[in-house]
Amino acid sequence: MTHQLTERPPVSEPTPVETVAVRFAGDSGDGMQLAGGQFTSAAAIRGNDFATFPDYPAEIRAPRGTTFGVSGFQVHFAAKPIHTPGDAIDVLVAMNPAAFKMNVGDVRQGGMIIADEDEFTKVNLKKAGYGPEESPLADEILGQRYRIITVPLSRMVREALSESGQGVKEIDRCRNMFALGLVCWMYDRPLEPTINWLQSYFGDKKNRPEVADMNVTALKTGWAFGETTEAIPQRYAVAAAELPSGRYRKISGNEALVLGLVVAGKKAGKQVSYCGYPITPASDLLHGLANLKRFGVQTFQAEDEIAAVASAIGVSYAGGIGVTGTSGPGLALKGEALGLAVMLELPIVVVDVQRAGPATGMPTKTEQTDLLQAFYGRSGEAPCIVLAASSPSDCFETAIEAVRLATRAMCPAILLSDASIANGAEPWMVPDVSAIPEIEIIHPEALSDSDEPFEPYLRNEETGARRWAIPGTPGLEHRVGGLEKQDITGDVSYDGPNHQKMLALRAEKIAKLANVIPPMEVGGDVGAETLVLGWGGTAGAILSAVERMRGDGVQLAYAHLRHLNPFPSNLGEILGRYKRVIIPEINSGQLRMLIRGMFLVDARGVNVIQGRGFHVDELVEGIQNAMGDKS
Amino acid sequence: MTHQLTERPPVSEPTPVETVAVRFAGDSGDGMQLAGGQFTSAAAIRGNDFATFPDYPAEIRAPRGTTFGVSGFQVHFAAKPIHTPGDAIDVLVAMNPAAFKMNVGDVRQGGMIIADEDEFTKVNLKKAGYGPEESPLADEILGQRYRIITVPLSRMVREALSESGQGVKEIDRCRNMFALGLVCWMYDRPLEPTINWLQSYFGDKKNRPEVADMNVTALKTGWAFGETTEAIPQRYAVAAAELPSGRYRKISGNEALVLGLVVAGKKAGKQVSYCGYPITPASDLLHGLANLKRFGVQTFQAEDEIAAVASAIGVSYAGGIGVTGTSGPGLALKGEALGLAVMLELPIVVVDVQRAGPATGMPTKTEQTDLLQAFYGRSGEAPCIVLAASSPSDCFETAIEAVRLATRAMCPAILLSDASIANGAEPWMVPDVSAIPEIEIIHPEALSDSDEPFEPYLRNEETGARRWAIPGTPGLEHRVGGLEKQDITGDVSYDGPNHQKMLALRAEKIAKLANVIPPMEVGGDVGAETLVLGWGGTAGAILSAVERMRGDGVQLAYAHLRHLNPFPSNLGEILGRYKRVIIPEINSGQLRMLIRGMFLVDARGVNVIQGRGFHVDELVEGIQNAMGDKS
Amino acid sequence: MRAPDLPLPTYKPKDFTSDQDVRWCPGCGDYAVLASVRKALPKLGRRKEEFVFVSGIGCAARFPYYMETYGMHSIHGRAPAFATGIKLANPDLDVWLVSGDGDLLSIGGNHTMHVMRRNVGVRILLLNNRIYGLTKGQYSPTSERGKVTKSTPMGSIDEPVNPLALALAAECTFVARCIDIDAKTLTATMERAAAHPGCAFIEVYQDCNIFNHQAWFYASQKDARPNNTVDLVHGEPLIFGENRDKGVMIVNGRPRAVTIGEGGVTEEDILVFDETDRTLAFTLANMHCPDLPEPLGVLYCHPDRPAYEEASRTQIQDAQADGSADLQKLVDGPDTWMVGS
Amino acid sequence: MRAPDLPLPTYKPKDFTSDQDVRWCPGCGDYAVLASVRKALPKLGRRKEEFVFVSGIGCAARFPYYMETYGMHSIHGRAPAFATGIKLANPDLDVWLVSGDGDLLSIGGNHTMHVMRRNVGVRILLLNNRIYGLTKGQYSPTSERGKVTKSTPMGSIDEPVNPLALALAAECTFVARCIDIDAKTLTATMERAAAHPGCAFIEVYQDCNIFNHQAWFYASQKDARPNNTVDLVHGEPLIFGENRDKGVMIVNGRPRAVTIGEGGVTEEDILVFDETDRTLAFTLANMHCPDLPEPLGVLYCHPDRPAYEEASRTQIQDAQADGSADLQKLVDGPDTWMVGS
Ligand SMILES: Cc1ncc(C[n+]2csc(CCOP(=O)(O)OP(=O)(O)O)c2C)c(N)n1
Ligand SMILES: Cc1ncc(C[n+]2csc(CCOP(=O)(O)OP(=O)(O)O)c2C)c(N)n1
Ligand code: SF4
Ligand code: SF4
Ligand SMILES: [Mg+2]
Ligand SMILES: [Mg+2]
Repeated sequence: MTHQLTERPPVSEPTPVETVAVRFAGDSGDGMQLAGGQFTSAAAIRGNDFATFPDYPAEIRAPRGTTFGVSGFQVHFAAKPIHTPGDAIDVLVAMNPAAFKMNVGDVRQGGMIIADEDEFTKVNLKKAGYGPEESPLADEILGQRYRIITVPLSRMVREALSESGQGVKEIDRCRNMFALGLVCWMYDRPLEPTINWLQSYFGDKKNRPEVADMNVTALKTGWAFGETTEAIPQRYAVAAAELPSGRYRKISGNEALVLGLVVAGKKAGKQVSYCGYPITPASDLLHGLANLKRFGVQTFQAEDEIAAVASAIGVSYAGGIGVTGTSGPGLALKGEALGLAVMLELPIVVVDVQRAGPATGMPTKTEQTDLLQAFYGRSGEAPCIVLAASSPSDCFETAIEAVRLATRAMCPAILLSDASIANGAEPWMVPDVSAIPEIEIIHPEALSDSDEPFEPYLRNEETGARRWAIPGTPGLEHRVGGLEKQDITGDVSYDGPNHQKMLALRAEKIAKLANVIPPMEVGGDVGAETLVLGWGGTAGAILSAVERMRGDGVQLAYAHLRHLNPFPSNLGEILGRYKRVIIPEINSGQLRMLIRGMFLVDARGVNVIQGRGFHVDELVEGIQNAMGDKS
Repeated sequence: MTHQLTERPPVSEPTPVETVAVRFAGDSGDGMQLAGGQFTSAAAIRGNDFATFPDYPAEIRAPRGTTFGVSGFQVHFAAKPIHTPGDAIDVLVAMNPAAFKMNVGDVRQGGMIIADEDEFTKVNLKKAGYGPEESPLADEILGQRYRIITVPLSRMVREALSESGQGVKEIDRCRNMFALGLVCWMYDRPLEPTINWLQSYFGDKKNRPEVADMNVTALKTGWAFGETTEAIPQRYAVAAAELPSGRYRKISGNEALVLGLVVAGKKAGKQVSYCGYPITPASDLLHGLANLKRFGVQTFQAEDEIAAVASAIGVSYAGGIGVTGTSGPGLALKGEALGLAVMLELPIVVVDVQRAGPATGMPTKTEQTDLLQAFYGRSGEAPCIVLAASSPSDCFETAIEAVRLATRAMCPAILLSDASIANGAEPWMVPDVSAIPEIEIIHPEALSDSDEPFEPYLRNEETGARRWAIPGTPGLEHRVGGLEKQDITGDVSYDGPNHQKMLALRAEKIAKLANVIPPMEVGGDVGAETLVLGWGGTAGAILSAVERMRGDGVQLAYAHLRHLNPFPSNLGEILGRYKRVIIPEINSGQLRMLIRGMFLVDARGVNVIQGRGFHVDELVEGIQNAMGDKS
Repeated sequence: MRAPDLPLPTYKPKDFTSDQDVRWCPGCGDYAVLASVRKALPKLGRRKEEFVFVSGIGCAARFPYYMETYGMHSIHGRAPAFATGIKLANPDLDVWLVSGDGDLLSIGGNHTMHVMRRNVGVRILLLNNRIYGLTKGQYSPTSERGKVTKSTPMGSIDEPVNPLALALAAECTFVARCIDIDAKTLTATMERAAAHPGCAFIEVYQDCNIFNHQAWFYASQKDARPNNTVDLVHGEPLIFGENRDKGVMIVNGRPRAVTIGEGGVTEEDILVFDETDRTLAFTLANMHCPDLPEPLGVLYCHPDRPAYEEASRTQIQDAQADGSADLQKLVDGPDTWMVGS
Repeated sequence: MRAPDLPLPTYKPKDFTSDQDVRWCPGCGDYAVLASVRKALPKLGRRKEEFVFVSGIGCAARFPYYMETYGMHSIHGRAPAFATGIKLANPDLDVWLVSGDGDLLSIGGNHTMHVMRRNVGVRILLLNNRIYGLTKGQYSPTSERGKVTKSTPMGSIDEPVNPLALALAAECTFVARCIDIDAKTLTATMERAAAHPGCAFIEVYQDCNIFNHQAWFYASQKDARPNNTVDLVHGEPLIFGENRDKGVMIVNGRPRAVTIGEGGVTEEDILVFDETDRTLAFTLANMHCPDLPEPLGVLYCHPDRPAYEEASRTQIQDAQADGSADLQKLVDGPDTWMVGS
């Protein structure tokens, strides 16, 4: 099975294809995230639409060669708009047996697997749980099912870098660049962006130009191998996608959240203080914002999630924009303090980047299982604004929206993201920042001693929000606290009817936001009897599935919710129009429960809870089944 | 308005009445809870049915005479079965102007108010917020509406005890006993139980026989005043109620929980370890159990609620019965650890004595607003068993049931009580402890080294529960943790399909409990079109309201849920039988949300959230309205 | 937010008295502390609106309601975190944290420790009554071993925590102890705390009249105090006693109470107090009656460490110094490409 | 539960090795600690099934999976509370708690403090790598001031917490420090910890190969260790240095590093270590390189305070002693009355 390196004439022009999913898979230390990220950039620059799916283990750097240490990065890129990282993989790059084993099942029949044959040693096979003589590269059945291309990858990299003067360890670190070079050749992607990045990162930033050079050599060697090998007879071209015209960048969900929060602060004319405690997959919010102090952003790594939310509330009490971010278990810890924020009627933003639970669960995997926690995870009746971002780039606007709504209603806003949109990336048409509307905030002004006593719980009639008086303002001295408040004065009150009134006022001001959020839009077929309704990070998969089914002649309408509390004002009316409502979720039916309970609609679910986004295939099947169920 | 003490012939035989509600109200330091409690015992001994409602401020002992320092104790007693502490009061004892002011609104038109006229001084009137010349005792309108009896209570107590040799402060502490004596006279209740109690408590326990004597004197003086005064021309008699025959005691909800937990431990053959952190109104569980070490019960006051639940989980891991108790804000703190208990599949019991929220809210007042928190207040999907007690005495059985179900399913059970049943009392027919069924628990037995490796997540087919292997058992060494578990082996697993399977298994074993819990019983009219469905501490009020309405000819069926997760297996079928389902709750519709969402039944709510139980009147009105709504 | 141009009024205690009725039990030590605080604030050279009182939950934690300043009665145990947020958002506010021993040392122990080690410029008054007052009398982390309370009918089996020792270990830069009814020391200590740039911690021995009455009488009452406590004065020897004839010496590294003039002990042998010595402060913090007098006053002061909120502000200012932050550029990111047109 | 009649097998480290693949990074200091623990357990005179390993969350907290004993990998920061519950339910188990600096000192600081002051008989190994490993490199409460990490790109502005000082302030009765790769001291210290009746705390300097490599090299490496650390031996003077010519003296109450033979310093001047002296332990805990050598070994040991779980058990036994507890009577309560019949 070893591969002979021989000269050959350049292969013919690349064959055009519409969409491709490539997955780089190797050890955690093999630099697969880097290779995937660079390949994405190369796709982006050629004008493809794309979506990515990094999938890495919870372990930092598990012992080499083990299956639990495998790290993967999938890039779906296309000559047309796409919305998911792709179901089945067209090309798998497997840097070792463990990577092969853990990923081969996701390769489409007839798909290509590029394997580093040098790594398929007895030792490594054993580590991956194969028998010593059981190399999958020699497996006939697999060989029929897939196009397995074995490449002496490690050897070629070592040879290419034999004169670098570096040790084997350093040299082997460049294997990912060889793989990237080869795949770039296959899909006719330019190397320049990667070369530039290598030089600026290793050369300039890390001051290790020799490492940059080694990587560039490996990259080019990979490309050259493609040119010369006959094992890969074919190149492919993926033309630019027809995206709306404009200036684009690549963005992940966590990056977009960071940018959205910074912009929201500027638009509100306020300092954003992000008070967080590290937790996968939300830690990058803290990291990202900590690097943006030059925009006046403050970050505070608290001792735990409770201190994080409490200090965010303190920030908002003092007149700043308090933001905290976490993942599910951290949100559970914040429940009590969130109840206080509801009572104090202060605006804070709580980002929950959902991950697979319960408990520690599968911390690097995605899930949509915190919706009901966001609604109900507090004592007493403590409604919060709830929003969910639908894609990596959508996190930007959703973050701004969260700040806008929280400050408008003087109420905590919980923004739900999830692991797949947090780490996944897509192209994003960069907005003109100056065109984003300001967030208007009016604080009550100083009073002199002779004025009437200040009434902190007097409300704005339109919004229902109380006044946000900031410490330091003369004459507005007042006390807030978690005991029930007397309407208007904010004094402590144990009066029963007042309590019921305050509960209603706190709920109403959230309900009133429905007047200022956009009505829900419905896409798809006008006369359809079935509505597919989604929320959060499944938007792309749902859209893809619905489009595919419509392409097959099924009449379907679809809609997606960014606003969950309050719902858009027309939701009930829209639901009433359809004979069937189908709600796909990566949980066992949380939005479904809410929709059924509030609107008495017999909504059906499609629920796959496997730590990953929906595959379009399974979603199509699920929607089909759910449609059948009903009739 | 002062009252002349003159001799007069003994009044005629007491007039029989069916039900009476008496409320003792005074300063926090006035001993109203004691007077009320003793009066309850006196009613109990005469065979009345009764229900009590203590209502005290969050402050420990607010400055005398202030409205926020008023403490009240209401006793509803009757010659027939009753189920609530009563709506309107027949007799109010007001020890000072503040008590008068805060309670007069609850007295029924024509009801009696006994006021200590000596306390209606200018100073005290002002403290209570009356004008100096504005004594309500002289208010004509009030005088027409109520029968106001002014009594020189303080003066008479001081006179009666002038030779006790004690100071005024000590003497004034006996005012409550005078009031109690007078009310006992009015309702022909025996003094002996109180005298015995005073002698054993002050005399024996506190070793202050002189205090006991003073109190006895005050008590008798109160009685004698009744005999001699003409202001109260009438005595009343409340005959014994026709309760099922048996031996009865008075019991409050918190007392019953304590007893239930102790008995459950004995029935399971295990040590109960109660790990708690003080919080109103749950602290008495800790106090009560701490006093029962002689029954092998262990108590642990943890540093906070998180440590409390975590140590309870540790207890259960080590083979004990871990129990923790708290109120709403504490439950919020326990969410994360509860998620772990779900993942570890260990049985713990979490008692939540609900209070009015959100946040600190109104901590001594009641509410049913933690139901959805109990269902959803955790990250990921982490279902727990949820039960609710329906009355003070029902707490006993519900506690045993919680231990039984938790150990059967190897799953945390959340037991919801509330402030009104926790502190309220009623008569309880004492069970024969030996007749209570055992709680069967089987632990896997020791293995030798040669045996197969132990599989901690192998399940019992019938229950779906995993095996409870206890540290210390040879050969069963195993590790548990919060990362998703591999089915059967319990190893860490990041496998998607396994995750979905485990989520289902954890939910299913709770669902399976429906096979061993009693089906829901429906009372009321067989052909009724309307079902009134309740849960938790509102049972008595709902029953009273439904009975009153049925007495008025309205056809109604009613049912009450002890089991909320899982619901009784016949709930769906029952709901389907009725045209209307009405759910009264002291929240804005939490059970209603679940019922609507799960069964698509257009349930209507009756929702009064004012920090107290339903008044039967308002419930009747609410049910009537809800019935109208629908038709 | 701060308006330094506004003149500073001459305040009286009543200017700091809110319109809320005080709801503590008659005889509670909290009243005395409240009076002292109202007396101290006018001396601090700050405008009323610059003060924020923050608390957790408990009897002591009702404090903010009674102060005519900004205030937040938060949740149980988390007040240090709320206070940190307030300071981060506006370092110019003068933030006081008042709460109980249960609040700050039981559920809130961790936040207390972290606000100290970060040196957030918050002044903390820990009203230590060695009991849970508001929940009606359970033992607290400072309750003595063997204490019989509602939750420990057979006596507590925990070793009490020593708030001063803990503060010192947590790197607190200002550590002091006062007594509720000693207005003079308390006011003076508060003035020093207010001038301290970082985290200032004052433990106050507070009498809970209802559930733990007289717990501190050995230290607070006129007759007992001189023999059972020692007043700390920087640079002065640790002399105490009704007749000021007793002192504390270090013998074999451990403190010992001695009588001057007995056994050859002279005033020169007495330990001289140095408020900059953290180890010494730890030693003193661990002196307990009846063996040794309990120290009162400022145990430790280290004013040179920058306050957390200032360090945070400085980093932001430094980062902004070159004024190069361009929001559109940030949103654009390092690489963009054009589609269409 | 315990079966003391079962014979004690002769164990080897591999008997304590579970079938789970170890998932730490190559080169992680946790491996060395794991090896030492597996080596120490066979010496403790306990049957395998009596051991329970409990942890929180973090790299270090994976520890229980690798031990062929009972084990619980719990949630972040709460391991001391889980361990307390286990000990309360069954005091005869030998409970070991292994977790990281973030886990036990950041989110879990309060539980750590309370398990110590209660003196619960748990043996705690704090694997201190001065960083958050599992979440990929944020600063931890033990990170040094100015440390640049993912969450502190301009350097940390927190004062690090000193785990030993904190343990001492929290009334911990056994306080020690070891180094990951020094198997000898670690094993010996574990043996002493295992024999200690109350709470035993061992800080372990642990190298995080990926995010904070070499943080402890000044103390752990052959060439550096002799000059930068001092090994504590009860009753022996604090002598250190490659040539064992250096020592620690107390001058004006504060420790100072001196060279024997220089400036008239003789061996007699050197401080003699006394492991029962808590104040001395605090002084030593606060010695930091480069000014002073950092102490290794047992800093403080006070074996006389009863363990919490034993005190709890004793109270229950005492309460049960007269055997008078009648369940039916309890349920009946003080007063009953008959209705009907
Ligand atoms: C989360 C939560 N747990 C428990 C409580 C109940 N609680 C209120 S105050 C308090 C302790 C009060 O003691 P301390 O802090 O010493 O204050 P004191 O009343 O003695 O002044 C407790 C346990 C609560 N309010 N919130
Ligand atoms: C409630 C919660 N918050 C945050 C996290 C994320 N988290 C996991 S481990 C960890 C810190 C790890 O640091 P440390 O305890 O020092 O252990 P190390 O990895 O360095 O061994 C954090 C923040 C979590 N799992 N749970
Ligand atoms: S209970 Fe104690 S601390 Fe609370 S107000 Fe009363 S006297 Fe003060
Ligand atoms: S990240 Fe650091 S602490 Fe964690 S396993 Fe790797 S080397 Fe060890
Ligand atoms: Mg207290
Ligand atoms: Mg660490």
